[in-house]
This record gives sequence, C-alpha cells and structure tokens, in this order.
Amino acid sequence: MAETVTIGSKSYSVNIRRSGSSFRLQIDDRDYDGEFSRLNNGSLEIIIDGRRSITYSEKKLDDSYVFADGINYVLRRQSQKVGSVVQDEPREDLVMSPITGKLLDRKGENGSSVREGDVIIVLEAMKMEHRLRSPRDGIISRITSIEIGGQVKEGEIMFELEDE
Amino acid sequence: MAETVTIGSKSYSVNIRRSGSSFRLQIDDRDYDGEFSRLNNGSLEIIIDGRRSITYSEKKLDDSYVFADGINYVLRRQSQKVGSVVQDEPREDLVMSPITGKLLDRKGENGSSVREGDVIIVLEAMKMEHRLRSPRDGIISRITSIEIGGQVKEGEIMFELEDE
Amino acid sequence: MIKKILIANRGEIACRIIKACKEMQISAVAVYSDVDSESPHVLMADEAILIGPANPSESYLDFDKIVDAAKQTNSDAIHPGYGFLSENGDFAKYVNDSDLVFIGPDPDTIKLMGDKAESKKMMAEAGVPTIPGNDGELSGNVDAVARDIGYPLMVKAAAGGGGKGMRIVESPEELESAIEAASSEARNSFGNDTLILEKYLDQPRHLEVQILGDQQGNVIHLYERECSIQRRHQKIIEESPSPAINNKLRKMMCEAAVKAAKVVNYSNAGTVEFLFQDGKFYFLEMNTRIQVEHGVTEMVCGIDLVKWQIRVADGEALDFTQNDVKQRGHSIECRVYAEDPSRDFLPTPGLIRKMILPEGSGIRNDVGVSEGQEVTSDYDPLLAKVVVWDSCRNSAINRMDYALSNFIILGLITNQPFLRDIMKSESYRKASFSTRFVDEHFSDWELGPPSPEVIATALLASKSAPEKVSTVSSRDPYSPWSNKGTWRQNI
Amino acid sequence: MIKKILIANRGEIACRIIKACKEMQISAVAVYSDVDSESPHVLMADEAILIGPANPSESYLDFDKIVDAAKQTNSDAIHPGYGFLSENGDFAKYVNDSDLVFIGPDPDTIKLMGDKAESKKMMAEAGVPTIPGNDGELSGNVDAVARDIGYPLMVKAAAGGGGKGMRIVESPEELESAIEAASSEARNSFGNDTLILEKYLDQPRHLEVQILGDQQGNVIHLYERECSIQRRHQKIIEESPSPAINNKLRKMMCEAAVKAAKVVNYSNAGTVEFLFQDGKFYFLEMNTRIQVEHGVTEMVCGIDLVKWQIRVADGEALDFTQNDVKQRGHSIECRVYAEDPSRDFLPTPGLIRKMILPEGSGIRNDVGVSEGQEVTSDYDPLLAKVVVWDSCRNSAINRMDYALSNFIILGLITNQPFLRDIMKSESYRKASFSTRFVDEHFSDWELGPPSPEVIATALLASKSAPEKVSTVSSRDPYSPWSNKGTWRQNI
Repeated sequence: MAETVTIGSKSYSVNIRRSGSSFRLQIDDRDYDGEFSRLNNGSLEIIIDGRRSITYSEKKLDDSYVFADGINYVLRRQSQKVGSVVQDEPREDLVMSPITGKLLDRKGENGSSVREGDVIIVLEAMKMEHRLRSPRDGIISRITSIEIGGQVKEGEIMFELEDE
Repeated sequence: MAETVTIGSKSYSVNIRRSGSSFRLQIDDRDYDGEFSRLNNGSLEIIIDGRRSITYSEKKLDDSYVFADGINYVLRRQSQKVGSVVQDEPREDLVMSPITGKLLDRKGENGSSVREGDVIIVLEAMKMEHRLRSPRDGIISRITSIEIGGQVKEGEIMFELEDE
Repeated sequence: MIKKILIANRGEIACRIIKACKEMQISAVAVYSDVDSESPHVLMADEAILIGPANPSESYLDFDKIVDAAKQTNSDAIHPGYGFLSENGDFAKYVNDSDLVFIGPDPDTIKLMGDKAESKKMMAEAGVPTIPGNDGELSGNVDAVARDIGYPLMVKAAAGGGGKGMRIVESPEELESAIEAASSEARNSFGNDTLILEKYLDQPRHLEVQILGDQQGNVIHLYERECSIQRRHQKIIEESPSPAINNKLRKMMCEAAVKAAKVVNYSNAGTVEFLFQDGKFYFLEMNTRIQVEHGVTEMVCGIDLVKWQIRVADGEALDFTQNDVKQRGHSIECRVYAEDPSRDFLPTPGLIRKMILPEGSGIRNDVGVSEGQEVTSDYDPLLAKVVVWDSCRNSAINRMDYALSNFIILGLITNQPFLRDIMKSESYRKASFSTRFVDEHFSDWELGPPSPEVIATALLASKSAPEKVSTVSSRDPYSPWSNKGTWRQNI
Repeated sequence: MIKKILIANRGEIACRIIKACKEMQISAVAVYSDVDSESPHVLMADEAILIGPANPSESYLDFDKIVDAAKQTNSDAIHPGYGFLSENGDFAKYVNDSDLVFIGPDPDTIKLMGDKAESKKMMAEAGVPTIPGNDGELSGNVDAVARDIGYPLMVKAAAGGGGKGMRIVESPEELESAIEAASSEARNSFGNDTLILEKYLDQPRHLEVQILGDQQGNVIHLYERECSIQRRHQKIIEESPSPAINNKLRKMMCEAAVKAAKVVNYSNAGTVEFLFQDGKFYFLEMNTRIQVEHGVTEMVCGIDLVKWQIRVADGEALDFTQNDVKQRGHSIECRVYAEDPSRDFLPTPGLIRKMILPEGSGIRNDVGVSEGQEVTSDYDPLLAKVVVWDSCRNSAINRMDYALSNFIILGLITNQPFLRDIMKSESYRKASFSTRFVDEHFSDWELGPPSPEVIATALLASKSAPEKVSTVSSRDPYSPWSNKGTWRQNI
C-alpha cells in the first residue's frame, strides 16, 4: 500500500516491497532495487544500485527520524487510502499552534472581527516569541481557552474563523 | 537469597531486598539503605547515605558490567546455596584456558611425564602468546584434541594431570 | 580559596563549567528546575539542588533561591555562565554581599556596561572608536552634522524601536525629507519627535575581542572572533581569527579593546564587541561574561578561559603576558540548535532518541543534552556546540563539514543540515560576508531532496531487518560498494 | 594527484586515516577480514573490500589481495598505518612497482632501518649517539674496552636471546668472572661463545623524536615524546614534551634525530627512538611509519601528521620550516586496551555493550570500536586512545583523569581503572620514571574495593527500576545530594 512521506515542505508517494534482505522501493514514479541488513551497532546497511549507505533511524508514531548521507532527516508518514486521490484541502479557517510552548497573549475572543494579518495569538518557546496571525478577514468563531501563561501543544487548535 | 559477587580476585557475599524505590543492601556483614530510580538516559540514580551516584550497567549471563565512581567494573555473580559452606577447592590437576584465542602449540600428549613449570600449551590472542605451564610434576591424563591453529574458548579444559 | 562553586545555569555552559571545576579539583554544585531534574548538568555535578519550576523567574533567575542553595551547600563562589543572571549587576552585588565570590567582573562594571548609551559615551571619551553620530538633540546646522558623520547615515527616533521613525539616507539631497518623515512618524508612534543621526552600516561584520583581566590590574586580549553569521540577531557560526582583518587592523582593534577594558578596571573574562565595515571598526558594546563562542578563542590561543575565570576570581594573577598569547591555526564553532531553518528558525522541542557525536583530531563537542532527554520549550534551543581547529581556515571548514556530517541526532528537527550547507557554500568559503549573510544567501533555505536510502530507511526500519551475514559467500567479495559517504552527497 | 587511498589496516588507525582522507576530500577504501565486516573502519570508508579470513597472513598481510583491492577500486595510493605491513620494505616496493603510491618512506629506507645492527652502525658513523659497546668480536685488552664503555655494563652472547649468556657487570672486579660465566653459558646454549660488551642502562627512559620529511629533501622534527610507561615492552601512556629533558638536551636530541633522518634521505613521517639515562641519549631504532602515539605531537605542535603523510607522498613540499614548529602546552595519551592489568595484562575479548566517550575542551578520542561490536581475539587489543591537551603537565594529568573517569565501556574488561590509578599516582605525577615504571610501581596492581553503589547497581539493574518522579514533593528539594563523583573516589 502506498503512503505519503513528507520531508520539510515536500511530499513523496512511496511504496516498498520486501523479500528477505531485498526490497523494491518506489518513490513517485521511480523504482529502486536494493538490499539491506541490520548491523550490530543498530544501523542499517542499505545497498541501492551498488552504492552502500550506513543509516540510522528512530521512530515515533508517524514520524521517522533518519540519519543518512551525513544529514539528519525528519519524515512524516501518512498511509494513503487506495483509490483515494482527493486530498484534504488545508483548512484556512483553522489556525493551529506550530510549536509546543507557552501562551503569552490572546488578542481577541469569540465573535471578534479580525483582518488578515492581525496578530491573534502570541506564543513563546525557547525564549522566542511567535505570533499567529489571522489568515484572512473574518470573525473568530472559536479561540483557545487556555489561560495566559498556560502550555500549548504543537498542532493544538488556537482559533477558527468564520465569514463575517 | 544471598549470592556471591566476584570482582577481580575478591569475592563478596551480598544480598539485596527491594521495596519500591528503596532497597537494603547487605555486603558481607555491612548493611546499606538506599534509594534508586531509572533515568531517561538509561542510567540508574542511586542514593546511599545521602550520597548520589549515577551508574550504568549491562548484563550478560552471570556477568554484570557496571560503571560507577568513574570506574568500569566487571562483576561475576553466583547464587549461593543456603547452608552450603563448603566451597570447591580449585582443582590443581585441571588446567583451563584463561582466554579465547588460538592454539599455537601443544608440547605433550596423553601419558607424557611433565615437571612443574613445563610449558604444555601455547595460546595466542590479540597478537600475544600465552604459555600454560604444568602446575606440578605428574603425567598428562588428558590433553585438548584441538588441532594446532584451531580456536580455544576461555574456560575450556586444556589438560589434566594425574600422579606418576 | 575557592573549593566549591555553584553554577547558576543549565545546558552546555553549565556542563562546561562543571568540567573545569572537576579538572581543577573544585566541587561543583548544580541548580535545576523541575523539568531539568535529569539534565546532564545535574547528573554531572557533585551536588544538585532543585530550585523551582521551569519558569526561569522562579528558578534560574531567582536571586534568593540561588544564593540560598550556595549557602546550604557551603559553596564559596557562584559562576553565572552566560544568559540568565550573568549580566545582572544587582545579582553580582547580592552574591558579593552574601560573602560569596561572584565569578565575573565587579558589579559596578556590569551595571556600567549594561547601560549601552552611557558605555558608548565613556568609550568615545577614552578614544575607542564608536559609531559616529550626534549624541544629544538634533539642532543647529544639520547638514554639517550629517557631513561630519558621512553618508549613508540613519535618521532615527531617540525614543524609537521596531523600525519606526527610522530612515536610511544615502545622500545630502535626501536628508531634509527623511528628517521630516522620521520626525512625523516618531511623533505619531512615540509622542516624541527627538531624532538622532548615526552612521549607517549596510554590510557590517560583527567582530569581537576576548579580554581577560585579573584583580591585580593586568588586562590582556586573546585576539578577535568573527561572529557575522547570525539569524534572528543571534550568532550561529563563529570563528577565529577573523578572515576580514589584517594584522595591522587586528592590532588596532585588540588594543582598543584592552583600552576599553582598562577604562573600567575590568577583571575576569569579557568581550568587547565591534561592528566592522570598510576597514573601520566601531565599539558596539561590552559583554561582561563568558561568551557562548569562547571555545574558538581557547583553541586558537591555547588558554582555558573558564579555568582562568575561576582563578582570577580567586585572586590569582595571570601567569602570562600579552606577548605569550599567540594565535595558532584557525577555529570554527557551529551551534546546533533545536530549530527549523526552513520555517523561520522556529524552535523544535522533542525527545532526543539517539545522539552520536563526531570524534577525532581537532574536534571538540560542548554538549548540553543527552540521549533519552526531552528538550522542552522552556529554555534556549541550543543543544550543542561543535568546535573544530585546524591549521588554516580552509582545512578548518573541511573539518567542520566532516564533524557535522558525523553528528547524529534523531528525535527532533535541528539546524544540522543548514549548517552543513553553509559550510559547503562558496559565499561562506570566500569569507566575504556581513551580518546579513543568512538573509542574503540562505533566507529561502530548504532541505535538499532525500536520496532513496533515506526513504528506504524510514520504511524498512519498522520491519525486522535481517542480520548481516558476513561469510565470504554471502556476496561478491570483490564488489566495491560505493559508500556515498556524507559530504559529497549534499553539494 | 592522490584522489583515492586504500587503507591497508584496521582499528583506530584505519579510522584516523579515513577521517584525514574525508577532510582532504580524498576517497577512502577500507579492506577487511571476515570478522571485521562491521568494524568502524569498514562502515566509515567510502568503499570496503573483503580480503580474506581473520588470520592476518591471509588478509591484512597479504600483498596480492591488498594491491588487487587497490587496483580494483582505482585507488592511487596505499596507506599502511602502523603494524601489519607498515614496515615491510618488500611490500612498499611491491606497491610502488604496481604503480601505486606507498604512503611512507622509500622501500630501501624501510629495509635499511629494519636491520637494527646495520642501522645502529650507520647512525654511529653519522655521529648520532648509540649505546656504547664493542662492535666486533671481543679481543685484545678487554679491561680497556670495558673502561671505555663505562660501568655498569652488560656482557652478552652475540648469538644470544632470552636472557641466556648475559651478565650485568657493576665494576671492573666482576668483569673476568662474568665473561667466563657468560662465555660458557653461550657455548652451551647457542654453540657459539662470541661475546659483546654494551653499556647497561638500568633505568632508561624511552624518548623519541617525530620526524617529517618531504620528497624535496626537507626534513624537520616535531620535538620529542616521552614513552616510558610500558607493559610487556609496549607503550601504554605517552606524552609530549618529555618532563625529563631541558631545552638544551631537547635541542641536541632533536637535531640528532634530524641528522639520522637526513643520513637516509628520509621522506614522510618517521620516529627516531632513543634510550635516555643520566643526561645522555642513545639511538635505539627508527620507526619508518606513523606511530600509535602521534596524536600527542599533533596536539602540542598543531600539525596534522597524517594529512602531511598524504601530502608529501603526493609530492607536495612542506609549507613550513623548523622555526615554525613550536611546542605549546602539554599533551598526554592513554591507550585503552581490552586487557586485564591484574592478570598480567591478559587480553580480554568481549562484546562492547555500551560505550560513552568523554567530551570537552582539550579531549580527543581516537577510537577503533563501536557499541555492539564484538572485540575478537584475532587482533591487537587496542580499543581507543584518549588524548588530552592542556597548558601544563599538571593540568593535562587532571584533564586525563577527568576524561578517563568519563569513559564508559561495558561488556569486557579494560585497563581503564589501571590507567586512572596511574594518573593519580605520585610516582607518575612526579615524572621520575623509567621504562621499569609499571614493574616498579604497578606490578601487583589490583582493582580497589567497589563502593556499595557498584554492587547495588549490579543487583538492581536486572530488576525493573522505578522511573524517577521529578515533582518537587518526591523528595526534599533542599537535600544536597553529595555526588561522590568519580576521580575523588579512587585515590
């Protein structure tokens, strides 16, 4: 079953079929044949097209952390439903926290009318402030009820807009 | 149940009773009360008499490997049978290989008469030769049948003596 | 005689100071907040005292809790590290008043240097070059004032900030309208239309000189550091020597820094920061503490700054003179941060699931985290500093790229790929950069496309991998496997 | 132009060379035997070629397999490291004859220096001090010969070995009877009663001078190393500078070493070894390769020996002169071996279950093993070298003790505790030692008794430990936990 792997801002449709120590990897429209084995130090030895790489990885839910080619990567995996080609549009109405941190300020409440670019939420993480702005003109239909100074988690909904 | 722990050439009779994060440790005739917890980096935090140590350990069968106080220790554990006070005398007639390595030479065969100090077996490990000498005058009643150049394991019997 | 030091800090600098203590056979006391109970500085120290919750104002910034902890543990001195209370003159005074040694300069010196306007004035009077500008209110013949300062210059609101009431003026013709615009903006924004003129540096480098003074009045410099590679006005890559200055300028700047330090009777370690452009340097400010980037100076000069901080605080005199301090070779530091350079350097907390550090000749790792540790969003995202030394700048860059390409850290996003790309860039290698380097060359940085091995690893890791069979027959023994290696991959 | 190098070695030195290659942007090819298929040098290299079974004569010592591997991978050069084929003149010649660059001196130089009697004679003729003795057959006025050499001296069988036919003579009165006894013993043991007289050094130090020469005829020295701390005639601790010599002696010895190297038109890195006693030094032998202990010289002189080996082999001339080479500070190396110092340094193979290296300012780890690796009995038991640098010998010792006390290696017995005890010993700190140091001070060494924490850890580790609860209430926040730390424990 194909899945989508996202690295940074780019996504790839990938699939792997394994047989013993061999595998066939599909990335978008390209196929790669390879072999792999687990080494004693916990790394993987991967050979694709005669080229050998020693790689390391860790996993947490849908996130994979991979060290290869001298670079540390973070990959997010989502399985694709077969036959499903329609992807969810990003919902511009919903603004989520991009970080885990502290709620410093909330400049609005349910029913507030806001303009595109207005700062609605101020967060702090690692000594730096982060401002969440309104993605468009509208009215706040929902806003986080976390108290000022409280903890915010990455991905948590901060506010939602509706049309005026 | 008490057990014997050997570090280098010294042995200690030890026992531990644990309750939650507390423990009472007995080493020979002394008692120690302490607390312990596992830290996220895999180490143990041990507090005995108000003094804190961060220790690391690994285990393999009866061997425990412990890093504490800036020293790497190897401990061998043997459980003691309750009531058993008689310990096996070391058998002077039996000579075992102290190392894992290669058999370089065998200077004797079954029935050979040998003198104390004669070199009977020559081993090699890590580019160094090790000579196993006869512990006393006697006759070889048994000697390893491994061929010259073959592998020898630590603890394997190399030869045995009987009286002339 | 200092026998026990409390370190009023956390992270890599606390670890750095504890190591110095251990090597000097001085006991080290850590303080920590709730979330730091298993942080490396806590595990390394001889004693550790919990001083409060994660919020710094209730722990690492709390005068009383820190001084109490020092008293309780019979500490003789407090080392503030950098950040937190390190440049708080009131804290330094409080420590001294509590009969503890503050490892840093005199409280009055800290306070004086903390007042940026006052210290600039003092330095100008002492003959240290400062950024030209009018000090008081703008009046009289403005054209003449502007001509004296030279173009381009900046008109800015004295009460200003955040870019408001500020205009860059390229030529005399633009001056009048710029003053009018800035003045009106300043009035509207701050209710105060007082303006000042200042020379505008459009491509400044950030250079700084390391100073070390003792209580006997000896002050020496340990040459300069180049710290122009910054993001969000925070340094990420530093080096020494600076590739921008020749020996004559180096000498002038270092002597100016010593002069600046002597004016304030400076003792302990400190840094005089300069902006540098078009062959001229200007005093910016003095940092009255150890700097994050002190390691590059240590490697080039062969002098342990933290140990000397402790010694001079203990009353020892420097046992070497200016002539004994020589620069040898070249050193570079890269700061490894938990942040995402492709998303405006957003902090990226997370759990460090695996960490393997680079090792080898000329590589030094100053690390503040360990495998298994949760990097929370409570503190600065600095995870580690990789410092390298080699005989020349080019070799040092190659060594740094090697070191970074062997820095394995899994479980969170870091700027490691970004740092590698800077090391490989022509613009960095040519050393023709200013503090605008990141904006000019790396503002749209994105991680390059992954090789198939990266995807394969992610997809295969969750499956049970076969163990490697290492007999001769398992594969062609003479097949040369081409390891793509690391640095060659990401050009 | 060398673009790809095959490293005919394994372990830490292979890793060291591969790192130099990567920093120089040269491809590195590893060779390995069956048991090394997952060794670090194999994983680090750009390519890796299996060349045979564990037995070195069928792999790491096999001329043809190594040269074939170089040919197959289109390598330009072969670096032999130390040990194995590094001082085999025939191999060097075979490499050169195969149109590959041998990274080392000329094959003839290797052969010449491999003949210890011949090279001693040559050095004596060139005016390099050698151990005084009669060269040919003992005849004529033996008393006069002995007087010239000086007492104590040694009478030894020319054909001898193993201590037979050998007598130490303290004074002229003992000479005649010693010659008679040795002569008779020699006749009985070797069927040859030819005797030679040689000065006897009862407390020699082992000093050596690092040499570096290019193909243009430039030869410089990089000062001395002190390598007196040995066991089984193998070095375990080295340092630079030597605490035994003053600058005058240093100059004489280093100049003698350069003279020795120039006599044989030496190019590449090499080491001239001396014995030193009573203010006099004597040529012992020349090692025509990189030494295990080259790191201490690199740290003190700031010159990368392995990179220069590659450059001069490639025809580059040294870009610095003798005057540019300065000693700065003090460096010490400790070799961490898989061996048991309490059982006559018996090798102790095993699986490395955990390894954490020391990190920080002035600490360099040259490592040849990794976590998860089986250390087999097939090769040298050297696991890693810890090299430290600090401004003076005393600080360097403290830093080494800190570094060793943070070197975690679990799964096999190592000499780490032994090394720590040497660092702490008065005898080492006083630096008044000879090559008999270990025999004199540490022959009965045993691991000290463990603290209760050690036993507790062993017994508790197998039980499921509670996770640490880090809320304030879980324990008295103001209880100062006294971490026993490390180095203070084991005095």
